[in-house]
Amino acid sequence: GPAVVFDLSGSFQTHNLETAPNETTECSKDELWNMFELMYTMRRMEITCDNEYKARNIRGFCHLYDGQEAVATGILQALDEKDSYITSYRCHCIALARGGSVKQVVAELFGFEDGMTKGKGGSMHFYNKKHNFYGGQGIVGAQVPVGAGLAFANKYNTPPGERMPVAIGCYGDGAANQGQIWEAANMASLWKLPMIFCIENNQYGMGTSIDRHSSHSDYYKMGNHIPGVRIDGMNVLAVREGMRFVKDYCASGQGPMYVEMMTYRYHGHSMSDPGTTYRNREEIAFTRSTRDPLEFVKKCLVDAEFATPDELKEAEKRIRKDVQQQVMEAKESAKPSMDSLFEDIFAKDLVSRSGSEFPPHIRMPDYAKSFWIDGKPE
Amino acid sequence: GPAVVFDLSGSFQTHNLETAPNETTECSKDELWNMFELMYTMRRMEITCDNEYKARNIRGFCHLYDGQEAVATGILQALDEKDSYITSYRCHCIALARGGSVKQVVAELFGFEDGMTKGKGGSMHFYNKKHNFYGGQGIVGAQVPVGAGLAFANKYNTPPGERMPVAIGCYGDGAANQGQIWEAANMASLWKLPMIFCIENNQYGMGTSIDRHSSHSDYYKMGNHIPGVRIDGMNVLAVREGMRFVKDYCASGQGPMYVEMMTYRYHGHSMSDPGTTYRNREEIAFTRSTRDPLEFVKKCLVDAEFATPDELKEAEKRIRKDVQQQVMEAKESAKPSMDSLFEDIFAKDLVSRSGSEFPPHIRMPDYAKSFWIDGKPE
Amino acid sequence: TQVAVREAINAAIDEEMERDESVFILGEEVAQYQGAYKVTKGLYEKYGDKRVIDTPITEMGFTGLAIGAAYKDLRPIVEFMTMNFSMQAMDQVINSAAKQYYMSAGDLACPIVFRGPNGFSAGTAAQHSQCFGAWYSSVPGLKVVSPYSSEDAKGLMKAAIRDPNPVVVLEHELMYGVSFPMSEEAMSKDFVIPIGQAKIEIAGSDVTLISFSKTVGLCLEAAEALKGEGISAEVINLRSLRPLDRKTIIASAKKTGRVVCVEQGWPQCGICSEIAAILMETDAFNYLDAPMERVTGADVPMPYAVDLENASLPQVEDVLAAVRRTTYRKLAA
Amino acid sequence: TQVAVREAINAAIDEEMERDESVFILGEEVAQYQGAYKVTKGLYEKYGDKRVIDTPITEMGFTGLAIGAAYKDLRPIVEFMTMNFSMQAMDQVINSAAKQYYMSAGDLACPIVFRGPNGFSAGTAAQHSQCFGAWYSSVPGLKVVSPYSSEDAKGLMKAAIRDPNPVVVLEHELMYGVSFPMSEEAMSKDFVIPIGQAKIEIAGSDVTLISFSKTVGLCLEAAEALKGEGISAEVINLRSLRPLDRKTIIASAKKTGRVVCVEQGWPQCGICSEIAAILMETDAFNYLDAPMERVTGADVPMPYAVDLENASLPQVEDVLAAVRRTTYRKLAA
Ligand SMILES: Cc1ncc(C[n+]2csc(CCOP(=O)(O)OP(=O)(O)O)c2C)c(N)n1
Ligand SMILES: Cc1ncc(C[n+]2csc(CCOP(=O)(O)OP(=O)(O)O)c2C)c(N)n1
Ligand SMILES: [Mg+2]
Ligand SMILES: [Mg+2]
Repeated sequence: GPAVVFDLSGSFQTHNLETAPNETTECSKDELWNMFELMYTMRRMEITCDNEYKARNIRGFCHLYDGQEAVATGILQALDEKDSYITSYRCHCIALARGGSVKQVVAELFGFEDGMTKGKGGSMHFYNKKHNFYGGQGIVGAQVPVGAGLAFANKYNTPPGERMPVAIGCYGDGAANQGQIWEAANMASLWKLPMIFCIENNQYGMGTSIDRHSSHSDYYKMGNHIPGVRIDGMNVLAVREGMRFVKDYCASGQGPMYVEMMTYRYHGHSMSDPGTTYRNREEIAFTRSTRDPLEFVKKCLVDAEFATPDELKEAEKRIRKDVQQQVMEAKESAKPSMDSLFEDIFAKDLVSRSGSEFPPHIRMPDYAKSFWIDGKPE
Repeated sequence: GPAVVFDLSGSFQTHNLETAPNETTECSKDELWNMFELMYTMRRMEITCDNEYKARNIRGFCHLYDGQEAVATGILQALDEKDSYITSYRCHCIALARGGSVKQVVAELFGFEDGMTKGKGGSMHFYNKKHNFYGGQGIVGAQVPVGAGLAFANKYNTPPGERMPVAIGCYGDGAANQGQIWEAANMASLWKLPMIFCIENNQYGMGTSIDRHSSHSDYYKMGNHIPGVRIDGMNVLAVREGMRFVKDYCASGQGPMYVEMMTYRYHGHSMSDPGTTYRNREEIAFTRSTRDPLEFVKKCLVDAEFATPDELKEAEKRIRKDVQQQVMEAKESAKPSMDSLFEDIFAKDLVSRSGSEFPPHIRMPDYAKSFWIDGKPE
Repeated sequence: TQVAVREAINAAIDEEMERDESVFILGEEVAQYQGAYKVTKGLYEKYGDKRVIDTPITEMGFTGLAIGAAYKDLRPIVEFMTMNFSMQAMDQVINSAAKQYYMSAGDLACPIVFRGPNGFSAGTAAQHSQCFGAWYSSVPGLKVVSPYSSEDAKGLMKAAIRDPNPVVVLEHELMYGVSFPMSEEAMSKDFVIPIGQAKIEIAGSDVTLISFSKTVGLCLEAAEALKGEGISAEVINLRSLRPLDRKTIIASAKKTGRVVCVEQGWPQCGICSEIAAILMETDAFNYLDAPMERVTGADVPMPYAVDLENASLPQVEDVLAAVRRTTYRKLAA
Repeated sequence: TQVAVREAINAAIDEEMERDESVFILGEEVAQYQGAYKVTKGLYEKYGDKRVIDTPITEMGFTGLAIGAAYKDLRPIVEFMTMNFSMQAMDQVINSAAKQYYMSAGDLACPIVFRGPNGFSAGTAAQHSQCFGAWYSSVPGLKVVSPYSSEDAKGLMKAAIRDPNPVVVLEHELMYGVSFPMSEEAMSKDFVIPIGQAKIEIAGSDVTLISFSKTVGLCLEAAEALKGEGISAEVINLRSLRPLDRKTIIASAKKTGRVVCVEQGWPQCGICSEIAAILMETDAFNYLDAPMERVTGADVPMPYAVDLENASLPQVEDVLAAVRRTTYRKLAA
């Protein structure tokens, strides 16, 4: 079908730039449907995680992404799989979109063998190297220099002058003042790395609002001399269009760019946080009713006559069922074997990726139960 | 005698500021003489250190400050002793000016008991709490958040609304991209700490010139939204006048400020660096002949008719002799006692400052030679 | 009275803040949110934002800042949301705090407390489960304490705050909610536990169990079980990891002749290793009837899945197995 | 041929860079200045600024950046000007590199080398003299090696670069200029020393001296002196601190019955402590004729003055004193 042109005016602010993202964007029916379906799957998956956590099937931390779906979805549409993606602990949905399935994500949270990291990682540790997804990082800020390293490798591996795959490092407003981010930005700028510093500004780092943790709250300007773009992160079309602009800039060797995504987190920070002590319920309700990224994409679909409300209801039902189905499958998965405890300490080989090298001895709490490579104590 | 007005036009650049330092400054004969004498003592002390190092009387690192004398001197004139000072390993001259003597500095470098830190610290570790001098830091960048903590304490201890003593943290152009500096700046700005972030831009971090280690080389703008001033760091009067402005801003509760001092280091980075592989001799010679801070202050003295060339020669001779004399005295000092090895691990008491608390056991390489608080092994 | 460890720590901080204007606390979420684990509950209301301070998530920066404040004789308490994040600030803790008094030959003291939950929790995986007992305890110039019970928690925290030196307090998340009886004495505002002294939780004669933090509880459980087997276990709660109470360790080893050490951290170069070395280099060696056994965390990054996690952590059976091995000869004799 | 340790490391890096395009080196002053200690001499001229990279003085940042590059199968060599500065990057080394393969269940390997001079130098005082052997060696997921001689330096460096895992190489500034004979084999481009294997520098029968890095030299000196006293010392150069070569340690302890460990680092929870624990928990214990002795750095931050510094570091006499204590009984018998 023919693409429709959508208006994006007011969706962008720029810093230190002479050009800017387009204020309109073309989108086809398929494209928009895909975005909607992905976003709705994300939403349902996260809500399911919430329930499963409350049913005590998930342990430890569990950071949900609902409210922010348009950010990852728009980014993923603008980039391709040669571009590297790294983010924080709030990573379920990116794992899903970068080669994972609901089943793999949820099975991981259940601590099962079929989990994306075989029950070893849990909520904060999803990775998919084949799909250029590098996590998943439990330490605030740490993924950003690492992301700059992904960009470094992209540059290293591209013949000079050619367009480079980019790398994006996503982090929160709370993380944004971590010094190592500045250190990475300095190197990225100095060495013209194709690196996108992407701040998902959901207004809070845990219970602290941006005005209380950041002396500079125009995050897209935090790169100082490094150019930046602020994007309406609740509008998936704006995110996609804005990120095309950003990718283009970075891929062509002009250096890194800062991006600030204006977004919102619906849930509390993690499961122990009700999320309602440091912000009031009205604020959450107001955002949900006026800026919800899913409602927005649905409205776009209807306005463009790509879908009828009934078709959308139908699709939602289908997706809900699919998510449910996959969660059921995840529950059928087995617990990881005890032997797996000894695996994956060391890699054996980068090329064949043929599994683990074992250290000669892995001490266990009870010494007698230790692992010895030749089966017996020294 | 009457003060003379000196022209400072062209000595300052500002960032994010509506006001600026005065473009003229008044200075009396006494004041200018004092600055000259301090600076010349610094110069002679550092040159002596160079010689003593070459004579193998000084070990380890030894970072000299010659070329940069106007920076510390001007700062010290603008601040008073209630203001806290912290700097990097390049700290001999500040130790001298903040309550120390040539003898104490040099004796320390000799590793003697009369040294400012009794032979425990060496070149990088001078302190003088009574005079609000806090080092001396061997780790690049680390003194800056610590400096912000000094400012924090000043604010903590001042009744709200009153003028606060300030704190200055000095660091190099090479250190300037350390992430912890940004972290400190964010907090200083958020909490309106009376903190001066002072970059002594001597153009190189070891063998790396600023364009190769910093993507942003206007260091006075590196605070982003934080105001900044660039000052001619070879002109002691400009430093003094500029720092008066900066101090006034910070002390009054408006928050921190960035300062960039344009200066130059004559010696290599430390004693193992000839300092001539990454910059050519012409550059050094040119700076010495056109921008030398001592020549400048001497010229001011003569121009203002505060001194005749002969008087200056006389004074230089006197100071040279005095430095020599103090170095001789330093050489008479004794080596620290072996018992001192066990002292100063723990403080006993903040109030009386009554010496060390001893741990029950201090293991020595030979166990039998260990320290036991009750004199015998357990 | 029964008091949870969380409340004991809270009381210690509260009392010391009340006693001394120079004490303040800073860290992520310590003020308005009352602490990620609610340890600082009520302090913000009571002392306000001058003395209870929410920081940005910048560990290296705020640690350095607190150290600077300590140089000027304020007494900061730095909360790390967990000790894992203190790794970002490691250089400041070691190089600017621990070594400072020595480097300045006694001119600059650094009266500061670094505290937070240490070691494993439940299902938080590899980056959020590290024990820093061994690392911090190896550094001269630091003091390191690690409470087990509520009395420990209160007394050691108060001692840490009053100490004119940098003190690391290694708490345990899973102990915050656990209640212990607290003596009248321990409830008082003057209750301080001297740093550097271990506590003999139970006296015994056949074997010495040594541990710190949560795993002291494991030793107590094991001791109880051993009673049934006719083995009398002495349980030592180290309380301080630096200075280590070598005297108490050695005396107990001499008395029982058999030692089992327990910790949750990785085995290599751990606290248990150090105790082995102490037993080797002192008189205690001559009294050993069997080699020391250690029970430690598995030598792997912490896995997430519950069974793997359990297998990676010392359990009572592991302690019992070690005790049985070490007492085997005697029982057989 | 006589080769200095500095040249041996340089050759190893050069050969591996030649062999594998994915190898590059970054750090402060490694390129144009040729390294603060000239270890990277000639590499910048040969490989250019794509592969020999001067970084800003931002350890946390460039360490993280190198780790990211390693995730994508490049093979970075990170030079820390000294290992002391790796403390600023500690979180990245431990949490992003060491634990990564495990956390990702084998999906993300991290083939990276962290290297630099470790431990004391001459007159560099407390902040520039720390030994990180114990800390790094305690971390599962890391490999840690520490060369003594030129052969060690070359073979271990090449092994480290080829390894698909993060490897920490602890060098020693005062060894860079020391020359050692190098065998034909060691001069070859294929010379690789397997990580995890200790080297018996001298076989002996009366006492085992165990060390790593510079203090292996001390043990060799001591062994020579002991010869004159009729004591035959076996000297073990650990080479790897993780995995530790428990087999070689245990076999030697069984053979000689007497063990003296030597390291420059602080005593508590050190490498010597770990060896004590190994001797305790294995069969070796039954063969000990005397308790293990350790000779370690003094338990103080390193002072500057030369006499104090010397007193803080193991000297030959300290090793000899420990050996004499441990062999006392035998000699007296
Ligand atoms: C170094 C470090 N410090 C503290 C934490 C605890 N922590 C986890 S997430 C978080 C808040 C982060 O907020 P933000 O960056 O805004 O991301 P968001 O959670 O909003 O996505 C904190 C303090 C951590 N994981 N790592
Ligand atoms: C964290 C850390 N990294 C590296 C070093 C080694 N080092 C000491 S000084 C220095 C250069 C600093 O340059 P700059 O900040 O410009 O100060 P300058 O020496 O010019 O005064 C370096 C790399 C260190 N001491 N600490
Ligand atoms: Mg946020
Ligand atoms: Mg410089």
